[in-house]
Amino acid sequence: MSDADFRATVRDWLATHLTGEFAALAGTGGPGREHENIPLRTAWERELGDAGWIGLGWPQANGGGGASIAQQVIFFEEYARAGGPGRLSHIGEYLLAPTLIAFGTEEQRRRFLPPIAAATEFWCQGYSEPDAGSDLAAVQTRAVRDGDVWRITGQKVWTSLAHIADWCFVLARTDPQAPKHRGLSYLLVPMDQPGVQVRPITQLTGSSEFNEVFFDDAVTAAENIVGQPGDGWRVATGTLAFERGVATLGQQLGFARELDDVIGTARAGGVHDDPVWRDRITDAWIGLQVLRHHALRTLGTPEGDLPGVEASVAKLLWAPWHQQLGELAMAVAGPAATLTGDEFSDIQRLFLFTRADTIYGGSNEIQRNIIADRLLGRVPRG
Amino acid sequence: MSDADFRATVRDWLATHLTGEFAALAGTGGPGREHENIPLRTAWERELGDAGWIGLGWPQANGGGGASIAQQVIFFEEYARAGGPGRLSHIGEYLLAPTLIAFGTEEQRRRFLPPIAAATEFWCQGYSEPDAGSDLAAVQTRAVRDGDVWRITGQKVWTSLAHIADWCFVLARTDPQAPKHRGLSYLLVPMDQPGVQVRPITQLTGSSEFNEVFFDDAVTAAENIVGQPGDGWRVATGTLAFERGVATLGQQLGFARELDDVIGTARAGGVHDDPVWRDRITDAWIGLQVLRHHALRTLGTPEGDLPGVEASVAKLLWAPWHQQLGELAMAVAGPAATLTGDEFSDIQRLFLFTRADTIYGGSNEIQRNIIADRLLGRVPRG
Amino acid sequence: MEFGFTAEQAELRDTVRSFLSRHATSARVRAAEGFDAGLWQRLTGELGVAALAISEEYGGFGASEVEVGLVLEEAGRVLLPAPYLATVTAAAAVDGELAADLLAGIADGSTIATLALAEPGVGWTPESWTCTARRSGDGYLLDGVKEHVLDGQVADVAVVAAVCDAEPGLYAVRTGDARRTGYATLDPTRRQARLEFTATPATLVGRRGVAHALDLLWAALAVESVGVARASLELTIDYLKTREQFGVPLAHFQALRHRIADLAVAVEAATSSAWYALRVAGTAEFAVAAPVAKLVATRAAYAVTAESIQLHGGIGFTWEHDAHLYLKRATANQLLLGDEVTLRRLIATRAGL
Amino acid sequence: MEFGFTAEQAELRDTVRSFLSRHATSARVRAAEGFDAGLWQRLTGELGVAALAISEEYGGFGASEVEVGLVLEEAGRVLLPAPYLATVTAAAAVDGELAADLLAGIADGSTIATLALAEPGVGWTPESWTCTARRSGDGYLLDGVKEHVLDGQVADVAVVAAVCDAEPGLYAVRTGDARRTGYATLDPTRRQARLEFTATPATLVGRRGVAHALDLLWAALAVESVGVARASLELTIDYLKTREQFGVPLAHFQALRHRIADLAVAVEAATSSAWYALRVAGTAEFAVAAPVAKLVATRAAYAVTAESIQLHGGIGFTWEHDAHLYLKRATANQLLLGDEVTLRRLIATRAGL
Repeated sequence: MSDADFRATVRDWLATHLTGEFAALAGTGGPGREHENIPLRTAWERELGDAGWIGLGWPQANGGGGASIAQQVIFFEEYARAGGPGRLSHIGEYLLAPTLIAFGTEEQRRRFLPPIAAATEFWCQGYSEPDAGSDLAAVQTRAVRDGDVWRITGQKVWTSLAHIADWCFVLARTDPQAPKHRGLSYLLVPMDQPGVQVRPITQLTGSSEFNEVFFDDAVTAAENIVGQPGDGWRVATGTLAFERGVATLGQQLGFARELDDVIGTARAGGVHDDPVWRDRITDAWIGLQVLRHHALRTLGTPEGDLPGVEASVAKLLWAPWHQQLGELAMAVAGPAATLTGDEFSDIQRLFLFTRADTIYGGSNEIQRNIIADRLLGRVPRG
Repeated sequence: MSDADFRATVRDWLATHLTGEFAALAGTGGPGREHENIPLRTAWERELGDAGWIGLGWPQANGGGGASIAQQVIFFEEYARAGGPGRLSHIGEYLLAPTLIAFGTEEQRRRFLPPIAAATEFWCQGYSEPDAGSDLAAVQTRAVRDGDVWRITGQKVWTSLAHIADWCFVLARTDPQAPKHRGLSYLLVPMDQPGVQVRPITQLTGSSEFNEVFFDDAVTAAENIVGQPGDGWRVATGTLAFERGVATLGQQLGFARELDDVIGTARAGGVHDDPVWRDRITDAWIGLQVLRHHALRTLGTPEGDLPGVEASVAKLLWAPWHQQLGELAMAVAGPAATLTGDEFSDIQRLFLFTRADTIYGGSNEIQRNIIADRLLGRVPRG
Repeated sequence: MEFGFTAEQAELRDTVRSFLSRHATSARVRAAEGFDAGLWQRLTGELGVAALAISEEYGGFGASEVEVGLVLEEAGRVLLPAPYLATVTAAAAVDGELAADLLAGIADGSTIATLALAEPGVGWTPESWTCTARRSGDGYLLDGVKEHVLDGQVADVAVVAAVCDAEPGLYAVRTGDARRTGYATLDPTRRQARLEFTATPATLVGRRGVAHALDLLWAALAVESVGVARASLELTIDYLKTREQFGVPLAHFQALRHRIADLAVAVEAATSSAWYALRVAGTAEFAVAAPVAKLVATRAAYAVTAESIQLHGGIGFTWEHDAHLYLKRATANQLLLGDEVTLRRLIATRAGL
Repeated sequence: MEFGFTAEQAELRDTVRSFLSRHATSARVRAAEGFDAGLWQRLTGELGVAALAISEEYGGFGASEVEVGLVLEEAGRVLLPAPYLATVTAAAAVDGELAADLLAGIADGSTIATLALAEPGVGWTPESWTCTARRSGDGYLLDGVKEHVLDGQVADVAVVAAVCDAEPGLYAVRTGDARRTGYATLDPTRRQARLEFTATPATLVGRRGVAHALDLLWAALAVESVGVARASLELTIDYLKTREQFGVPLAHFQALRHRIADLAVAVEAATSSAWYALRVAGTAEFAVAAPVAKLVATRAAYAVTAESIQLHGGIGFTWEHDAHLYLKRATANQLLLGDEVTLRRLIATRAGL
């Protein structure tokens, strides 16, 4: 199928399916609004899954669509253009699935990929911990092998969508004696069991997308480990790298829509006629072009290559840009941005929520450490 | 005398003395131009000394003018307004003299202060070393007591005016066994001896204000030590603090003149009509107001108080501001700033020379270390 | 110019700080929803802080802007949910001989006042304000709408900028006589209100004009923002000293140390500019020093409070931690009363750049 | 869109880098005063780099902008004192069928060319340019003055933007026929000249107009600036690894490590934008991508080279160290061909913001 035909197919499908009850979903569920409207969004994910849109870029051998990068980009573009809601299955689709494809066993792929593609099982990510901050190697959650199962005890934070997830991929320490990077394992843990408790964190926005997850002697079957015991760091770092990639371009379409809103606000407030504000808005627009140029260039790296510092570069490009967009949005809105109705406005939500962009998923500081380690050699921390 | 009368006195004196052969000095000898016109500027210093303007702020008991801070500021303002040339005696007047007044013996004050006030002896500062960078505690120049003299061997850099100086105050290690901060001593060393060699450093401007100074078994009399052996760190840190103070306000008058030139360039090039450039120029102007507000506030600290981190705060305010002024100046001048005549223009010199502002006299990084030590406690470096 | 504090002034600061640290606790600030009446009563009653700069003939202590500034900075430190800034700027903006009753009420703590300057859509551009006053018997009648009135939901009296016979002036109105709409605000520790006047009875209380009132608000907001910045920086420093990562306290990491140093420098500069403005409040320089202080101090407070959340990491993003309260106050202080671009343009004009 | 390099392209880069590292040494670059004729001869002769993108029918290799970009980036790395950027942008700006001789001369290395666009006082604002061409027999006569002509002091042919009968176009002039004034420059590794034309004989070589020529220069300068930034960053990293302070290598200090990381991110972004522009050189997107690349890449190069001096400390401020040569090239690249504010305004217009 030509790219143009593919685009037409996607567009037609969205036009005919994002209708009826689903029409109400348009524009919901994005960053800062991930808690909204879960039941209807779950139904929508099933709709996507039935049509084969989930796992579009996975190899066909793994039950995926085998779509080219260009086609995946087209899907994101059209999805964004149609105002498709924030995704619930993306953690499984973009983080776990590539990990299983790269590091998992054939049995694991057969067990876990189809329910992701069908949106019958959702996933969450169990990396960050309260006392580890952004430092994965400091993970303290422990897992011990007990016959046919792993028993897991510990606490995770920043766990988005944990309250709806069926499974969690957990980084846990299985060998307390080993050096910090060596003693970790990557476990797949079912959420629906007495040993797992999810507690929402009330954020500075007053809403709760992120959760704390408590594992208290939670269990998972012995075979639910990705890679060997002790491989956890390598597998998890690989997964972090997958966070970028095609999904980045989809994210950028969301950014573009936000920037359009900022420009709209500037026009409505008359600020856009002011050359100084226009200069700043243009600089933000240029920053977004750079994000796109960068995503396109790094997408060109060969398949199967597990990038190291490029994920950190990408994060240090988009997170501060997005945060500054939030600040620009408030400035452009002016004093009106200090007033709220019953809830925060989109601009206020953008501003407040982007404070987290530079913290979660590896803070700016951690990303700089990673890049510096590559360029200047590793040194002791502190 | 009222401040107004004092101002009139200064102004009259300058009007009647900065004339004749000295008229040619107006505007010369500033930062980046310290190498210019030494013989005539030496004569001018004598003229200032004869009139009692050097040491204006020293206590009268030490042969100074005992002038109030307000009067000292007035002197600087009028000196700048009259276009007085860059000073040659300021290292003795503002760095050594306050050190001797605070830490020296009565004999030392009697021996060294009068020739500074008369401009018959010039001083230079022997702190920085090639392998110590901005880290005074890493000073490697050694001094050993040998009967009635100290014998000094080592190398100093960033030594401005060394080629005209009669004396150098040198930080040297006198106890290699002691902890790094403890084994230093503060010595007064005559420059005119076989053991002292001065080599100008050619800077990126192509000119040479700064020098390397080589001490090869140089000698000074045993009594030419300020404080006790091992006190050098405390005495030298005290002297660094004196670099700010009233002299800061004088420096700011120079900055104001430079900013005026930038605004003049902007007006001439039409850039000043552009709201975006006007916004930036205004921000630079505001930055200069802040420097002034800050200098006035910190001047209010009691006499005799040896400020610790306030010198670092002041340096981190003025040095980056000045450096950014250099960048703004180039931007405002536009492509014309890429062309030179036989020598660099004032704007190019400002731009190039301000690269050093954030390095010498304690780099930005060192100043941040000092402030962080105060706020967060000392920790091992590196 | 004198920048030091007298022993009495230092004692005042210590008293206020000690009082607020005991009573304006985080829990109480959060519960107050912008106004803690009990706290306000004790501050104005026991401590008499509203009376400080009011002349003795109206029942005040006859102290200066400096004393008020000390309290404002302390108020900023705890995000005081009480109309101190609003009341003292209103008091400073009026002419004593026209507003003796108002000042006496403020001094004895019975009257909460606030300045009502901005108008919907045009913000802090006095030339665009359209509120009018007209004579009626001994007094005046006011028509128009004022927006972003600080603590307008609890103020008894609003001092309103209005034009009468082409002459701008300040008019006191009982807020009970106006139509008042309280807003929820981004910064939950200081509310705002809209006031609408329809032939509302008013008294002329200020002839010095609205520009001076705006200058006063700028300077007060600057000093308050210094307090916000200092408290947020201290909170962050304490956190870095106690929180460990990679097995050592965060305070050991040079990259974080240097950022703290840069923030401390910004706070020092803001302190200098804010207090400079207060010290020249009675001179012609004030017209430039006040907007400079507002710009510099609110920028520093924003930088500190935003970086505070980053340096706190995840915990700084939670509702339960106070970091976001500081960020929200700093953000509001920056957005209210004129953004940076507007202020720079005004400064350039006033300074003849 | 393809962003990778073919094996042949990677080999070309290696060849050029290896050649330049051996021959374009610091000593030789410093001695060249902006033009090393021997180096240029070998680059165009042995390596044939000027012929890369020229079509085979004019004696070139028929390669693409990508190959030229690879060489430009390498040229930037060593601050090549030779008119490569000038010559290849001139070659790319002309229409083959009008300029066959010129292209053949460039391809065989016998002709140095350069674009002459800017005019005194008005810089890179095509609407303000006043240079005119008029028909005379088979050819044209040119009148006007061009400023900031890169490598104009050594170019054989200038490709000049001029207006003929209200129609802007590009005209080739033998620089020997013009009045030429060479300048000393802030960046000693690339000189500029002023060219004055008084009824100077000229040939029409381009109808695509001057905007495209400017876009080409922007994109080329962007890619070259990436090379400047990368080399300067590597120089700095090497220094931090070897230089010790407080008894440990500077590379151990986290504050410096984080700044290196931020610079590396800026260089990566600049690389992406510069190469994106090259990849879309034949499309409508180029009109926006080229000025974006110029802005982003020269900004990154300035940031890196300025910080390089800071991170080198005292030694970076000396004449003998190369750090200042990189700073001067980066500064010139940023100031030439339109400052940030002008570029942003133009980008906003072209992008319809």
